Amino acid sequence: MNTRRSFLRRSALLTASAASLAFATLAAGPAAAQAGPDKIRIGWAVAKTGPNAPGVATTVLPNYKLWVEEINAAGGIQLKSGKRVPVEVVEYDDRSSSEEAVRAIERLVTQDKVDFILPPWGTGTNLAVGPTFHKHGYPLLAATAVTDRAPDLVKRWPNAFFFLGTGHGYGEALVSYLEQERKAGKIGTKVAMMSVADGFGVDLGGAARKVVAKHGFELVYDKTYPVGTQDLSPMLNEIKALAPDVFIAFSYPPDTLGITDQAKVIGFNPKVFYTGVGTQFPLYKNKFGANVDGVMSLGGIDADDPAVQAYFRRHKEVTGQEPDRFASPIVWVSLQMLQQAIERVGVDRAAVSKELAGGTFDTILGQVKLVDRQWPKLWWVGQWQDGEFRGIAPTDRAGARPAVIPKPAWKP
Amino acid sequence: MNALPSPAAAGNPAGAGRLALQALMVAGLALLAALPWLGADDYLIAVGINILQYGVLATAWALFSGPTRYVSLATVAFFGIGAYTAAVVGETLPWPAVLAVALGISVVLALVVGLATLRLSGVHFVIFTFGLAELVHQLVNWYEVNVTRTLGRYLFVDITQVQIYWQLLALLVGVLATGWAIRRSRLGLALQVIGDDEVVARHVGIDTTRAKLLLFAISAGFIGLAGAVMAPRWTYIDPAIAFNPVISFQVLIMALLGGANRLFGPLLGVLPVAILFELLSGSFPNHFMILLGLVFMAIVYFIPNGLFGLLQRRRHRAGKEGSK
Amino acid sequence: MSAPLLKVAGLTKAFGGLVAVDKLSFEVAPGEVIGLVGPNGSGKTTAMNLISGALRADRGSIRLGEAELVGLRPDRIVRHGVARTFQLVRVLGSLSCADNVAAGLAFHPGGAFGAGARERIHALLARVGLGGREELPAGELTYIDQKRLELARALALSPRLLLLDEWLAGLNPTELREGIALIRSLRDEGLTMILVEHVMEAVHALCNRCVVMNAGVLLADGPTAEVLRNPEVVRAYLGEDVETDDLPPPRLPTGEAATQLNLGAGGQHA
Amino acid sequence: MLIVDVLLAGFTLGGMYALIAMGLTLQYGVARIMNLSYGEVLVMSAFGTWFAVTRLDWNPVAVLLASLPLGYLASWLIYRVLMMPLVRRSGAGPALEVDSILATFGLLFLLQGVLLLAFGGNYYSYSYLSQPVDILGSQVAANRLVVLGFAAAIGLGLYLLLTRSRLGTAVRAVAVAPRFAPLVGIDVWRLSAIAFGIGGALVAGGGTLLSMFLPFSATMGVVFAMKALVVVIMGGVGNLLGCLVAGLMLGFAETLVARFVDPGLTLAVNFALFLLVLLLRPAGLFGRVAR
Repeated sequence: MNTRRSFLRRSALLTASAASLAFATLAAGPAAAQAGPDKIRIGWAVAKTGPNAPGVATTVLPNYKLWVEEINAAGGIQLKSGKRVPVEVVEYDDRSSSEEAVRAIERLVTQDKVDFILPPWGTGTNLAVGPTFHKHGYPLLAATAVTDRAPDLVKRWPNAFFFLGTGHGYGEALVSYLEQERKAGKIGTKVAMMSVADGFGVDLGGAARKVVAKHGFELVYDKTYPVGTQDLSPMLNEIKALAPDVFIAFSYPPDTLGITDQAKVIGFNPKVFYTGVGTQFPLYKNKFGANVDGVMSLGGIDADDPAVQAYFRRHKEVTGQEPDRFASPIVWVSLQMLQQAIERVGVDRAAVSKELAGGTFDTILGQVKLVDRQWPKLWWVGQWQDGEFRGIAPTDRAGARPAVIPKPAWKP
Repeated sequence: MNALPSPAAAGNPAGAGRLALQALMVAGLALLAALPWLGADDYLIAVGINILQYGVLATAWALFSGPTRYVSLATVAFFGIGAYTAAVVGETLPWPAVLAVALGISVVLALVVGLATLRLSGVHFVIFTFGLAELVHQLVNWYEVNVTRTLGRYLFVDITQVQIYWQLLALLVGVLATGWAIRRSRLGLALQVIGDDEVVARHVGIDTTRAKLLLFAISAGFIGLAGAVMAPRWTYIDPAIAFNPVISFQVLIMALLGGANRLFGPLLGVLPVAILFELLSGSFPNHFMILLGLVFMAIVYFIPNGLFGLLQRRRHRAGKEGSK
Repeated sequence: MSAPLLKVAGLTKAFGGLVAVDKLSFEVAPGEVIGLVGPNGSGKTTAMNLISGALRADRGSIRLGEAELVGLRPDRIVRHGVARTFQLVRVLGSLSCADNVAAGLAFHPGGAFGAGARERIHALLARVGLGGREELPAGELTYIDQKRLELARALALSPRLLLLDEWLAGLNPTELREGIALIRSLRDEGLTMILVEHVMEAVHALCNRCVVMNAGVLLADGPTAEVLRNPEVVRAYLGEDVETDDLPPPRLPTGEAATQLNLGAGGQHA
Repeated sequence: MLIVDVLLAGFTLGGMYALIAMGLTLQYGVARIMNLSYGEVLVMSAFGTWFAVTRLDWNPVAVLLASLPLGYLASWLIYRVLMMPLVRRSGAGPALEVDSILATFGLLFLLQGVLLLAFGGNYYSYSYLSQPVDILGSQVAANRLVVLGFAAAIGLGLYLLLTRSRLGTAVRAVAVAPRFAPLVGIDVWRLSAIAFGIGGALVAGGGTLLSMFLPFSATMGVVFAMKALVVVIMGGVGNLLGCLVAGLMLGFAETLVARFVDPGLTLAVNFALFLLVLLLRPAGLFGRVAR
């Protein structure tokens, strides 16, 4: 109790001095004005139900839980004052609806008066809640949004941070990487591409389509399919008949599984076999076992890095499941950054945003410094090798592995 | 809804009650409109938007489906069209023009679809309208992917949350006023007759197709407008967000719960469901679905005729006891 | 005989292989009340459905005055002045008695709606003996009163021709007397009617002429007393049953009517 | 080659659609319950199968033998306990439709909530017989053939049950004329419960079969329920042959369009086909006009 009283007095002093700063950050809630809170309230509204639930359950929620667990196990976030303050969680289900998500964020801000809000899953939802985060001055660490508009959006929303790159980035990087392999004589020029008719597939497919010819490839198949298509075998049969050197599917998790399954069944084994979201999921490896070797996708990780391994281990210990090898580590990095920013500047949201934008952070993926509030150092292409999904491009990045091309044959 | 003054208005004790009710409604409306100035915080406005949105949708839905008993799941087709229209032209046209375009497209679609489908009945119509909404979703999707080559549109317009709230409130007043007027018109009587017995309707000289079509279009127009009004709230709109079939189901459930055959019935369903959703999802984010399911079933088993029916029976009973 | 009000010529309707009405021709003069009689399944109700537009004729013509009715929708035919009741009574059960009549008044050129209709609604209800029941839901009326209400609704259409399909069936002797008196008063006002009727007492009392059908074809057409003595007509009535029309089975109403399983006036189909 | 590809794909997809719709057509056609929680039962069975296969090392075919009777029992209970009060209250009149929509909507939430609690929102999948089988030069996954075979067997068994047994005759009588069935001594409610149960057995079997070749998640039930509803309505309510034909039509339409037109239009074509059929035949392919 004694310590508490002195602490209160100190915080009152700090409050007074902070008040002069506070008027600059009108949007910051009352909690932010206290420099030394007893706890930090963290809120999130993510899809526990509806079509987005699988994405949340794979990539987002386990990381959030792990983060809270680790912080509180250590006694809390250590503020500048040296005091450790635990985090307290308020969570909602956005039911995979943009409208529910917006309202839940309003609720977290105005009713629950949380100090920070962790973002929802997916491009659409992150963009839907963007204006609300912006209005109330909360930093939005969009770690699962892939949008070509990210460079514009950071200008519009000064508290928004984009970690997962643009569709354009992935599409173009993939093709220009493949050009290197073509020039090395490992693959021919025929590319077959299929993409899911959703923001993700359209962005990545569109980017790839634009640059295919420039990099000396020929697009022999280029079709989209609707979300929720249950049988992709007609497309794959047709593609197999075209005998492409490179097969690219910008697909979603259930399709990724279906495509791989069907390719294996009909013995479609191009030199480069690339599938979309879901390839990096633990589920993928569990289902296909050794057959995953050689499959490419977006994302990846330097799995030999001890920090990454430690993260994998902790994730599995605490949540009972392995993280995916694409967005999971990035979500984790964003959380590490948020924690470090709070440790450095406290719970003042404007200061935290500023720190996130300009600071350098020590994460499981090394030193991270955002550029224009976006993270440029992504793994654009990865490949399953020896039971791990490893980054292969950009090839000059530390930890990049040479790709295995051609892909090994499917095993029965 | 009667050609004759209804019994309640004819000077018996309930007539005074109705007058009081009307006064109360006007007062309530004024209060709702002033809410943003009375220090309601953003969350309260957000909840208000949610309730108003479903209020407009459910009331508009019941305009058509209540009297005709054609259960439509096409709500989201029109809602999505409205939202998508706003996303397409929202940054280029002035806002009233955006609303007009959304209204126009919804009404035209409703007329075309209505001509083809209103001869279906019962569950066939239900599933047909569900299929219709999905078809519209798929076609918009295909068009965006293959023609415009971008999926997902960004809508940045300077419309604040409070402005959306007011627009929805105006829309709700509009849809209620329309419903009120229809109920007092020949069209209203025609629909009641159609809902009771379509064969008889034709044999008393009602052009049933025209009546149904007209109402379907009016209902669709309001739903489309609601979609357009809501669109700026989400910044990013893709077909999956605009044409989320959950909206159709939620509207259906709310309207049925409240009582689709009364003008204020759907509203009566919207309030508890929306508030219930809000309370449950806040207090029990992990058991939300289970609790919601249980509450739903409890409603079906214990409040069989909709909340409006329940209230009416209460009043009935009270009236009877009073006269003893 | 003056120019006929209704002129049916060569009217034919088949359901699949069964010809329910076969080249039927007859005329009805203005102010005339004719009985359309015949055994069950002889095509009487089908003929009524054809005239009122519930069914569409395969061939033939139905002229009301100058207007050709074949091919018109029921709501158009109503506007030409044809009203009907249904064999199995069809009141609008969820609406009040007043609204049932209002429905008859509102949708034709000579009709009325709203305040202007009130007096006529009261008058029509009083006329059929339902005065004072304006606000009672029609579904709560007895079967007989529902029939009265249906008649009031048909009269609200201000018809030139009224089709009554077994309107007097199932009444007790007192009710029957009242019913006959009611129809007679309509006749006395000059309303043209076709009665499909099995109650011979009523046919004798109301109709000066009868058209007899059997197995879809016209069997006899002439003064009532004469026609009903016709040996062929007698044989048709007493002889073997003819198969029933291939009409959709009726919706079963509640109450006593549930035992009436003969043909209906067309179900919910278009 | 191409033809065999298309035929195989069309049959497996269409057969799957028909299979998941058959149970629903019984539940809706006979028991008059518009069961919105249908898809949840399907997904529950898929999860049960996943559990038995991956944790208890059962063979999926053995699971199928268990899921059929379990599905029957569970659905029979749902009908007796949950639906019976509604049926009694409405006297099987039009109110039953609204009531059953609302009640099964609640049940949908309840079941999905339980699934989410137990399994979370993740995708689940296991591998079973995903080896290629060569048929006339076309490769098809063995698991799909197994599914197709069982779907055909179950469909045929059901057809025989309905046409060759006393029970089946009674069930059909209830489907065609629920109000007249009591006149010939049929206990409509008991039969409705049985039909609802058989429908449940079919959907549980369908869930097990589906899990053999499709990934699934707790939130996917609605997708299947809606697909099943479309097939049921398109084929004509209560008509098994209609289910089969409508399912195959949709399956083939999807396959043909994917192969020869544009895969992006598969779902659009499916719904367009459905709408077209309803416009031409308002009661579905094999349905009688509502009377």
